[in-house]
Amino acid sequence: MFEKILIANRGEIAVRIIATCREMGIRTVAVYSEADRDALHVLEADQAVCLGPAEPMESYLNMDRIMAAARASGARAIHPGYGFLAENPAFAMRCEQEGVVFIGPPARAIRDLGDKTVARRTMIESGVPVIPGMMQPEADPDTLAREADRIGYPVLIKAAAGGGGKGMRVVHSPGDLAEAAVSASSEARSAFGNGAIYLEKYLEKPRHVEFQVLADAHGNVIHLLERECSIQRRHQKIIEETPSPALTPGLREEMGKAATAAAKAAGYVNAGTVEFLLDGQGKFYFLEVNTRLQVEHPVTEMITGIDLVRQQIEIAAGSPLRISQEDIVGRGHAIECRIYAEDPLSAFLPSSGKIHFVKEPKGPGIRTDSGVYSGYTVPMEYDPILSKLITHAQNRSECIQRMKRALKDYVILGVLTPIPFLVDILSSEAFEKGETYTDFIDTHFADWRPTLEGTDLAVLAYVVDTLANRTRRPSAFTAETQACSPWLTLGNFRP
Amino acid sequence: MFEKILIANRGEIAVRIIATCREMGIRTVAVYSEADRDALHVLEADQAVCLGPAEPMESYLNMDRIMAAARASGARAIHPGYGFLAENPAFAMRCEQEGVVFIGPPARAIRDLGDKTVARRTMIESGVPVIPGMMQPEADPDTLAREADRIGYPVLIKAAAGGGGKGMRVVHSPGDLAEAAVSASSEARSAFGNGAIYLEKYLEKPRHVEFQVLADAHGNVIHLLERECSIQRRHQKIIEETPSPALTPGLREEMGKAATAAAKAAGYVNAGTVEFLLDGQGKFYFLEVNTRLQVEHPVTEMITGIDLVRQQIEIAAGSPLRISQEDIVGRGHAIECRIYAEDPLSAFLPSSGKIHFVKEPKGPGIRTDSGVYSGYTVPMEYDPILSKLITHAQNRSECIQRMKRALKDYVILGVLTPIPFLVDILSSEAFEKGETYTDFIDTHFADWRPTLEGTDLAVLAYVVDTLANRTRRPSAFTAETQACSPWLTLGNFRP
Amino acid sequence: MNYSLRIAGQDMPVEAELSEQGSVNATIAGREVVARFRGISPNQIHLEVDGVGVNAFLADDPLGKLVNVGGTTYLVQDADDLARSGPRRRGLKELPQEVTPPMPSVVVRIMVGQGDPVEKGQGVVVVSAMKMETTLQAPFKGKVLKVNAAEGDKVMPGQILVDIEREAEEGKDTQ
Amino acid sequence: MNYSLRIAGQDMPVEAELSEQGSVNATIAGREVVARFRGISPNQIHLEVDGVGVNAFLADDPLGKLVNVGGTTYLVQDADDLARSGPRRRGLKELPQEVTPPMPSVVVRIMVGQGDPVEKGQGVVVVSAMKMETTLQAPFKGKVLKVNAAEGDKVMPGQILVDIEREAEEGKDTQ
Repeated sequence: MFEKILIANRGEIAVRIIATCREMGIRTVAVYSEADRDALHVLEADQAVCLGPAEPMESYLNMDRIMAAARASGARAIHPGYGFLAENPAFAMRCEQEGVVFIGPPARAIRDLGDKTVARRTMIESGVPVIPGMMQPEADPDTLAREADRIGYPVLIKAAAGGGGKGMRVVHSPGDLAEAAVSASSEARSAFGNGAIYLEKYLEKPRHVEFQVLADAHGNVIHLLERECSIQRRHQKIIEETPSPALTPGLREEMGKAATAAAKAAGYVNAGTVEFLLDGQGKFYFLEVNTRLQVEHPVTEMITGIDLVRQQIEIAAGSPLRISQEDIVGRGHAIECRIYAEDPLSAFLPSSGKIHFVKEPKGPGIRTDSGVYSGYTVPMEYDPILSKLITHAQNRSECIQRMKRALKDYVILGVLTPIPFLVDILSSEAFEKGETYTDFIDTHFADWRPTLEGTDLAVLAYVVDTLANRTRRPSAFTAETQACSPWLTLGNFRP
Repeated sequence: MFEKILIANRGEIAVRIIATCREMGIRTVAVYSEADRDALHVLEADQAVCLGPAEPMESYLNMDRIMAAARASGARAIHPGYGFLAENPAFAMRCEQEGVVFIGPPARAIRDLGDKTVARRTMIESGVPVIPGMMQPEADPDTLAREADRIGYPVLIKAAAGGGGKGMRVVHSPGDLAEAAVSASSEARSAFGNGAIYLEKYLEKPRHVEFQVLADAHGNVIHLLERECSIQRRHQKIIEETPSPALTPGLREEMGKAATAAAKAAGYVNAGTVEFLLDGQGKFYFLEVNTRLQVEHPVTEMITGIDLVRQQIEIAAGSPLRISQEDIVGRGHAIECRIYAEDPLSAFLPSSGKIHFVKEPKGPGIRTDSGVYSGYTVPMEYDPILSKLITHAQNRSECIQRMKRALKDYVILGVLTPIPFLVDILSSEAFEKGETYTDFIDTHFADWRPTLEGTDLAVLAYVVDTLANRTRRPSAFTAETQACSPWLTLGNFRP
Repeated sequence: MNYSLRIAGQDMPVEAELSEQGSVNATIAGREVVARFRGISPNQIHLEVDGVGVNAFLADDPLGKLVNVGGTTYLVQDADDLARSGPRRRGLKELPQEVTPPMPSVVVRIMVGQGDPVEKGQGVVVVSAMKMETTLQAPFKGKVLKVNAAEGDKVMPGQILVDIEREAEEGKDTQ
Repeated sequence: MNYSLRIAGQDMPVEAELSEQGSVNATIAGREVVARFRGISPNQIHLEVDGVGVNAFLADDPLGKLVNVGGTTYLVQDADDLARSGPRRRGLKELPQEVTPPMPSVVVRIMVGQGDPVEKGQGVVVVSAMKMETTLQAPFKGKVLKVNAAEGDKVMPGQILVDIEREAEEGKDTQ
């Protein structure tokens, strides 16, 4: 087993990886940018190496500096987390060449699956159903326009290299195609260092259902059941759950077999996720393979009892899987809510700044994977995910109740979060009925406004706090916080 | 379902019950003594009623005041937690008479099982094996001496009404019997309001293995597997785990059947625990039935995925069990460590005072059931349990690793805790091998001393804190804290 | 004490006094409230209103106090202070009158040049923050006087990225 | 700065200075240490010693600073302060010389009366705290002069519950 692992990431996922490493007796090396000097992953690691300035290309995307940090610290393996270099085949290749173990799939599998047109071809050859669309990335606007006509509007622009909604655009009419393509390509280049895009048919009212797979280096491939991740805003998941309310045992088995077949066809090793779109008739289409640990991996951990990061590390160390498909039985129901620093009232615009106070919810079946703490300043340079709140209970209905209770107990003062929005989604009849399609938010919550039931109590607390002359350690307000405080939004909200 | 439940308890168990009530949409009424005005359960409940002075007989043991609080608040059910009135048949009877649902077994079952001599008789009649001992409580010293001679030393003095090590004494020779009996009887009277004691054979090197049972009012009885609770100091459990390292599948089935048979024989309804002693030959003896929720119930919740408090409330509301014995399959391994305010270097003497700072461990598979917070003062009047730390992992070895990591991340400043002691127990070869007998601590840790590896770092932190002139909000030091600070103990410790 | 507090876009007149240790009498927008309270930590107050316990969590922010009650965080501001400190700051939801980023950002693309005519709502600059792109639109029809930023610049809210000369529109906009 | 600190029963001489912002040079009992540090919260300092990160958690206690490192909490005291403030307080582990409870307690039983002879180690009073009984023993052989408590009394550490006149024993105790 590795003595020391470098974690080439930041935030909650780096903290979560450190937790498993510590339990395995593996020492950890954090890397950080100058903006992340006081980030939680830096505080939690055994060692920390500064990579450079805040810009990702100077730090978390800078392979030279990360490899140098690995050499200098003596780490013999690198866990890439998600995002940044996690799905960059050049980085995986470079690790292989420099004798450092990349805790993820082989470079070739990342490259093949990361290029979604290649991935589509592989799946078609293996008999896995795919969505109608282009087989090649394309930059020329005229070619894109012709392909869009062929596929038929609405079409979806997707980044060949990416995931997580970055570089993705739905286009409903030919007139919007050109600018959307430029914008998507630019976003993809900035996020993944690769601006290649392609088109596919945009399905209406589908569900996003994905299967977690584990494959070892000895040819064993299993799946760890599904996750439904249909609740998305800006094409990015915010609520994930397992089991999916839409899957029958038969469909689950069929999709699980397709997922393991997909992993085998791609020569996959380590943890990965096979994403499908599922339509109302129980037909499913291969979407892509995420060749990394997913943001939403905790819901799978909750219902299977398996530590996916530990599995990743053991697989990377060459160990055969010690679990077989028969060992995988889901227990209960799990839901994850992503807690972003963002304003649910203003198109989910990110909200950076200082977190004056955090209080996490507690109790049976509640887990918080967090990268923040009281006094921490959320930098503007990175993905604005603060934490993930996960609940686990005996069945879906109790799990929803538990999540609502936990969300209401989650206090974050200083940046905006979608917590009241999430509470209202979980309280909605549509969610309770499991009517979770990818257009859920547009359909049910496009005009969401908070109910603001607590204004009298908030005002009362304000005056008590003021009259009782309670003093608090003054926060060091930075100019940046002042300049960009997102509270104006809620402050100016008129019901 | 009940609209409002009164919780006739305090501390971590009251907080834990409130969590489930909130998830079920049930409003909660806390009760508290004058010493507990700022206790966490008071802050978490929807309503709170002051019962009276700190002395338990004036507050948490005062039935008149608790019934009055239920009437005044409109609560139609009372959850007694553990300790206090939880196993008092008169209280359960009074609830029945006054039309308030007691969330626990019927008064008759509490009385029969709470009187351990009656319980023994019931078990003998049902063919459940019992330990040799007296069939009647006895106060007369001469009779006790004769019975001790008949059973054979060493003998165990036990309180007829109690549990949790209260009023329990091991007596190795006739000369010590009389004073031990007086002391045990007095302790039992103070803890349970009943000083009756009896003797039984003291088994050497047994394991304490107990089975959780659930019985509804419709005759359905199931068990939720075992817990091994052999690691005890002062006859009180401090580490519990499930599954037991000593049980084979066959033995588990046999003991589980005995447990459900015992519950059926006693006409049991609601959640209860059948305790056994297990010897090295796989022979087990009925010890007692705890007619309440156990302190260590979370480990069962972790491996079965079932919320026991929810089950208790549903059973009390008259619902039939929705789970059958076949649904109960243990998943992974769970361990609980009890975090007491006590000094592991001084015979585990309780340590009251102000908690200046608390930081709980976090991460996958970690749960903390806590009744304290930063700034809270631990009162001297009650059981010194602060919280319970529970970990869950795929197998015992990973669960131990997780617990050690979590314990090291658990910071409590202001009262002493056994955390370093617990870390050393979990790190010991004997524990890792599962050699967990009830004499574990006497055998392996009687002369425990902390390793104190961090003194240089602690001194360094001290000087940095002082030189950097860091200011903290001054704690309000009470005279009581000053007078009884237990830190002298560690301060004067000489390795 | 009398306060005029602003919360969620509403101004609320409040009269309040601490009648005795641990108790407050208040009139909030005409509604009378009696509550007991105690400080639990620097960031937590426990209130008891009509016999029901409520935890409020507070922090000081440059713009006011942040108060979390029942899962929602509110910004509570002293309206008198706001009046004294000049015109109220513009919120993100209001129609912007300037081309300025809503948060600290990096300029990704500039889509207009000096002298270009622009339509109301036309995208003029794309900025990126926290990995998300936002297109800033022209607030009115007009002509680009000057572009004050270049691609790759880090820009802050309030900074005018593009000066646009407003063109008289028919009707109300000319008034 | 020079300190003499007491930790875990040891006195440690410490020389330390903050050489520049965020760095400390120290000599602890002759061992040289260079560390980087930063304050994370009022109760947390992050240290980097020999390239290894360590979190220390601190709180002020009437007796000194409580410092948690690596899962263990230490009481760190300034030995000079202790010397100035008079004789060191007695620890629980030392042989008590008085019949006084180790923590705030309630008297459960008094097992001796005025004039009774007592043997060293003989139980004289039983007190109860946090539901646990503790028997206080006679610290030496002697005679009970006075009993200062009654059953049910709440008593505090330092309070002498039973005065015992010490009887001369053969040998060392008479010196």
